[in-house]
Amino acid sequence: MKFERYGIGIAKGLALTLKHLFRAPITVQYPDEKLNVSRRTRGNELVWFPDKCTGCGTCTKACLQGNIILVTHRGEENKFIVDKFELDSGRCIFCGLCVESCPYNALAMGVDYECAKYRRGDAVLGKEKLSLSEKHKPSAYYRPQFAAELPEQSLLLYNRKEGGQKLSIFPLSKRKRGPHA
Amino acid sequence: MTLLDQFQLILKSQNWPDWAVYLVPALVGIIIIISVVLTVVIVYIWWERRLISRFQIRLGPNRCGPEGIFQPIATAVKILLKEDIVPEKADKLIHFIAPITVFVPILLIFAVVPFGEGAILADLNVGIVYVIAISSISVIGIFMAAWASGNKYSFISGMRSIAQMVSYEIPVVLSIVGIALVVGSFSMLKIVEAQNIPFILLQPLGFLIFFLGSLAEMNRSPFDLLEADSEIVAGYHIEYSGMKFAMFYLGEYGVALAYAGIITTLFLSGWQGPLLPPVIWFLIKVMMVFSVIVWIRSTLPRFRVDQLTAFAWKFMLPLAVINLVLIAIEVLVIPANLQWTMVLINFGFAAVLILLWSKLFTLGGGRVEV
Amino acid sequence: MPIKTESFYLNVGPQHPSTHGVFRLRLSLDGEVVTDVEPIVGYLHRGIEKLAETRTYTQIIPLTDRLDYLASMTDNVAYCVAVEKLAGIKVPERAEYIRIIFSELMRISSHMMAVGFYLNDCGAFFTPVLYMWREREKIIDLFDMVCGQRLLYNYMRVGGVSQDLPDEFMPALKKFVDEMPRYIGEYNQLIKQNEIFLARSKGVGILPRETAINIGASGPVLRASGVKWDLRKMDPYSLYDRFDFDICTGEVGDCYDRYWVRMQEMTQSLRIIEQAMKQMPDKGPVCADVPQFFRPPAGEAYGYIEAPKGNLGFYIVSDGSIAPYRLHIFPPTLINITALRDMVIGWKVADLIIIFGSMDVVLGEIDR
Amino acid sequence: MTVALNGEETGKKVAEAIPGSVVSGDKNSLIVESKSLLQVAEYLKNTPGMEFDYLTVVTAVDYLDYFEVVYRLVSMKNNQSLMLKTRVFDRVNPTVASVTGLWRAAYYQEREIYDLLGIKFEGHPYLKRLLLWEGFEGYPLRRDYL
Repeated sequence: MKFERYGIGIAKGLALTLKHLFRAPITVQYPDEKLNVSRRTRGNELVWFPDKCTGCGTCTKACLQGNIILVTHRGEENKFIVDKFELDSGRCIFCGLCVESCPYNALAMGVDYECAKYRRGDAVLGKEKLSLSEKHKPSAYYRPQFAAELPEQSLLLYNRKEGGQKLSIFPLSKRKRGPHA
Repeated sequence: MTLLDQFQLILKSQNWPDWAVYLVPALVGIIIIISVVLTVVIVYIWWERRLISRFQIRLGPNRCGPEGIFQPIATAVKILLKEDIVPEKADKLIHFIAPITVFVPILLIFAVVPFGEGAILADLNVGIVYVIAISSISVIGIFMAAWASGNKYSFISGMRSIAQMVSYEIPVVLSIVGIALVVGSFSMLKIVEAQNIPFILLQPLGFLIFFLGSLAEMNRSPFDLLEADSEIVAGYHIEYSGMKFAMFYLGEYGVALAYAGIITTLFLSGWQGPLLPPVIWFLIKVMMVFSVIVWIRSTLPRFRVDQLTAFAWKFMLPLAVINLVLIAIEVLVIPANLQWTMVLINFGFAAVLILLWSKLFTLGGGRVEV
Repeated sequence: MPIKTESFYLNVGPQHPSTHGVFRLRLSLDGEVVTDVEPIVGYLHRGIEKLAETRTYTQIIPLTDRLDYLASMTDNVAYCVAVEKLAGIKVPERAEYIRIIFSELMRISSHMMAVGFYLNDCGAFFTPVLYMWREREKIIDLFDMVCGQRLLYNYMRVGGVSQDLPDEFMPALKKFVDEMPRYIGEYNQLIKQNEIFLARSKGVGILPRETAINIGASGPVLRASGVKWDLRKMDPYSLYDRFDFDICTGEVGDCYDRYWVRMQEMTQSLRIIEQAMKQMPDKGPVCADVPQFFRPPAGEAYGYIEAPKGNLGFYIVSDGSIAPYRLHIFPPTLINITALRDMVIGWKVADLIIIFGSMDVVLGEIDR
Repeated sequence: MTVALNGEETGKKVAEAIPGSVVSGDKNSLIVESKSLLQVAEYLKNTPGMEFDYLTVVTAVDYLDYFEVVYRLVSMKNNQSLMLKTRVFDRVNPTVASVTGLWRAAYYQEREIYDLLGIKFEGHPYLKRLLLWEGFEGYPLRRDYL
């Protein structure tokens, strides 16, 4: 090692860190501030549309975990009627292959990402929990028809101003109480 | 006349017995200093975490209390509640003594740090020598901890600590002698009083050497080889938990505070300053020095152990010696009222010497044939 | 009495801050000088090759995500290239451009992680990592926008990609490409000329050219040793022959060269992305017509691409059924660490850490 | 563009130099006798016009009747590649010569094959299990492993 440049390299680095001292932090204080996830997010808990589902079972074959349980019986006009549609979200890897494989648009990924459960049994989702509801919305992953309903994704690239929460310039004193408090 | 002496005089005039006249003011002083030091250390920990996070465009802890000021207290409570684990293969006694050996000398340093005019516990006439002597003891503590843990990483850290401390004591002492030459005394109070011009201007090279040396002494980046978490995980305190770990943790920041105080005293004209009370000036300067240390930590990578020692012996030691000779000549030749010429000469010499040495010296080491 | 000395054995890992995963190095030390080293891998072995034998060709794609989890997109591409070679599928042009853009974004992101953690190993306390994570976050936002997840993308399909780009993607990508050179300049300002960093990395852990070729090293590790070998130029798969970019090489093959090759490759990747954005057709199919449970003809194929960490290949043997008969993954980083012993002997423990860091190892890929 | 050499033509050249070594060659690959593998490898590495100095993938496939060990050789100088294969018919104690001496790239890959398929590589400097632990029973990547 030689200080051939008389420590100019070190000084340059110090200047850069000093410059960053006056830049706004990029931290997002998660439970208090929430960013909008991507419209195509592969969130937890599939959304299942019972009226569209014909019980063909393509999704069960597409699942690489063998995770979707589908039980049907023949109803009138020789159509399948779904008795049981069950999925263990604790074993699901959220790859989205079942959604892609569904030929009748009867499945969609969910947008939610706060689905921690206290018991493993609660992670097994049945027909009711998978159906569309107020809280349980489909994402636009492979289902572009749902894209318009979802908020725009907040990107760090645009300083997260659009769609997401604004970053204040001096966030030292920023303490908002989130819904968890 | 320090505050302690005045207190003693007051007690004497109240006809207290002799032993009480000496004991009571000393105890009061010690208690005040320890509580001040521990409070400032807690502020330090908070300040470092907040500041380094801003250097790294994050927020840092801001949940506990306003701006996260109680975060170090929460950390301390957490650490104190933890189980005290002693490894089976450890040397139990030394493992127990080591944190104390590290922590106590650091507190002892504050006996001679002048917080304000007369606000000093013991105005020793060899004050700065006392600092050097006492602060070396904690190296033994570190080595004891490293050795007694029976861990291989901490063993490496212990070896590194000895090499590092031995190397950096010498340039540090030599740069202090330069100050003693100008002041004519080792007393901390006299050194502060002598600084009409802060010695950072009068002896820029001495300041540089002392600052880098003290970075090494307090194991701060880029000389934080003892704790190099990417290499030897946590170094000497890898096998410590609970209260004992807290001692190391406080010691680490305590020594940073102590050296920031000494740098302030020696080079930044101590408590002197306009308008504000002396203690406030002192704390402001200490905080500034500490902020620079944090700034350096946030930027620089770490030396390797052979480069570290080579830097001390090949770069800092020769410069320190030349600096000393230079100061000695200047003290002889230049009359005391022409100190500003000395500033100019010293800045010129510092620049020339650094440029010259940057060209001359190489850090040796590298691959060893095995 | 003569002083008796003996070597000092040290286990670095499996739990160690700088082993980048669960990886163990058995060192013997003389003082602090490394005299012998034996890497021990397998702590993250998940048997992906065996699992793949019971999955359909589409179902294997999520498994390949879990190989090099810092560059999942290129893992997907490598696998799909291999299957397409096996089945003789022609990928639509737009899909090829999307693949190239995503591979290059992935390369930037992966190199940022590599360089950032390398600097962290050097002892720069997380600052470079966090600065680089800021830009990586932007890339990941883009990935998230397109394929819905941030780490395990599962975006490539046999014959193309799973979905077309959303409308807001191209402006965002444009903004990223415009901004990025400034940030790369900042990284260089932060550390490139830093004397301590140069002292730590220049001349340390030299991998000579001949050894690099002989051990079969690939990627930045090979190029840093001065070998002009980049599969994107030497054996252009996909549409890489349409782009103008340079192969970045080092001179001596030390840690600094490996760092600097990665930094330069980030710039070159940006060049490729810029060109791809111009050349890309606006409309068109993004996936060839491949049935979900398709059966490639019996036979074998070896598909390989230039992944961020090197030459990543998939050797697939098909027996005509819906699942591959045998799938072998050729992991570049496992091959690269063959040279670890040559590089670290005689250096100190601190150097071992940075030499290992400069190899950019991801254990998900080594252990599979 | 890396030219994949035709196994048939290369096979003829190899058979000329080392008689009795080539089993067959087709468009994609060249299959050689396992006992003369090392000779062929040496020939391919050192002969002008071939100069395969860069070994990439080494793997093995269990075809139940036999094991096929696959080497992909690349020549950086001539920018050409060759798939070299050899077959081992012994299921109990399959043995192939190790090419680690020629290309160290095979070091970990041969250990991995030994680990997962149980093919022994004679002359390998350190043939131990790589991914699985010592004492693991069976070889998981064999098709008859359950």
